[in-house]
Amino acid sequence: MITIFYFAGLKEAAGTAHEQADLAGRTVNELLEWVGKRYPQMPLDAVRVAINEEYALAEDVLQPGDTAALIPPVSGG
Amino acid sequence: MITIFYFAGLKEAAGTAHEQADLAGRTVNELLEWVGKRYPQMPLDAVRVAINEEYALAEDVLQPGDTAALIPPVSGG
Amino acid sequence: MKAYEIVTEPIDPQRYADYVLRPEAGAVTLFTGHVREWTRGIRTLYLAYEAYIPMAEKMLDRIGAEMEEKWPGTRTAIAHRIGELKIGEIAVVIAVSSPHRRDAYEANEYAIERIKELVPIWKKEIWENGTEWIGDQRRKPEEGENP
Amino acid sequence: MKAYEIVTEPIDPQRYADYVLRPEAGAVTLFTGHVREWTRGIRTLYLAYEAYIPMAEKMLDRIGAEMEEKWPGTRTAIAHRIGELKIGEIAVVIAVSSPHRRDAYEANEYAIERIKELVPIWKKEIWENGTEWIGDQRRKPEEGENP
Repeated sequence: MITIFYFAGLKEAAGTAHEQADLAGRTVNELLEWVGKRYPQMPLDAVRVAINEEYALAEDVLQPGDTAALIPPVSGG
Repeated sequence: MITIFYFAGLKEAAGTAHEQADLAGRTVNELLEWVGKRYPQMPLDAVRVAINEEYALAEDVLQPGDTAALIPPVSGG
Repeated sequence: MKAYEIVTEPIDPQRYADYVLRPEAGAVTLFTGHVREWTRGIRTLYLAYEAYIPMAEKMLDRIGAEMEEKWPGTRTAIAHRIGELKIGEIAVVIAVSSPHRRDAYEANEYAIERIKELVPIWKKEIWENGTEWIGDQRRKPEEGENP
Repeated sequence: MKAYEIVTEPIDPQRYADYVLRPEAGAVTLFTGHVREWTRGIRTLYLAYEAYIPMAEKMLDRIGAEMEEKWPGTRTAIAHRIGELKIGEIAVVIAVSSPHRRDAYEANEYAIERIKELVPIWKKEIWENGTEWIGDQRRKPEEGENP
């Protein structure tokens, strides 16, 4: 299992801040496809993914126990 | 008469912060020549002159009652 | 305080300036980002910031490490506040000290640019007639233009 | 306080930051110049600043006017302290607020550059083995190099 975090508008679209899913062994790209099917209204165009608090590449593979955070465009400052 | 102000190292070289001199009608350049003769040790190379608190040009003419300040290279900040 | 932190209480910028000052520092630059009342003609009532806190602090720490590499001899502290902020309140503070002023300006500006690229923090603007997560793809009421 | 002033007492930088903040300002940059202990290997004990006060305040005011023309919408306050200053103490503070951060950085750095060109203030460094009016043509002990 991996844990998925949603923030800002994505959290509102998902209706939850985090959930668990059986996506170990899948890539970051496959994770985004899974999320897009689950929440068709969720705006994923400019979303980056962080695995265990580090920005990840599209081909990076999720390991069991990983935390994957969906990072919409940031607007701090 | 005009009043001449000396600052920083110039004040130490002159031994005074200000003095009066009969230089009305003279130019800024002539003022500097007068000062250079009066205080041969005074370093005047990079000195600017302000008349009545505004930087003046070499050809500007001193008027009676003017205040002329000798401004050595500044080092604020 | 930590040199790189996400906080929930009002920010006292002077604490961060004091933190970076050392006897060899001739210059300190302190940047504060404040909640603006008016942005492109729309009146903001207040802002709400959210962060992915552990990653945000890790990224602030990384920005600080980048700065020390690019401008050796600088020392940096950064804090970003989250939660609800009123008009005029400080959202972010960046303090940089350096022996010479040029580095203190450059490094400070680098920090805010990197924060806006890298750090997982999101701003929601609350107006009289609606709200928006800034940075997302939705449009603002009455304007039809992305920020 | 005045927006452009020469002072003799310790500077509280936050007063100048507060002075320039307005509801439309999203960014405030605060620069403080401090007395450094070490400059090019020479240990400073303390500094003494002298100013041609009325002209210095007039020139600070002029720099502020130049900034408002170059960066419309910015608001500025500047103070320079004179007299004897200890290591770490603040000699100069420049506060600039602006709707957007870029202007606040640029205008602030412009101010310190112009101060160093234009404003009749002089710094005397006091070391263990001598003194020097900085900016003049004399040499430092043990170094033979102009600053």
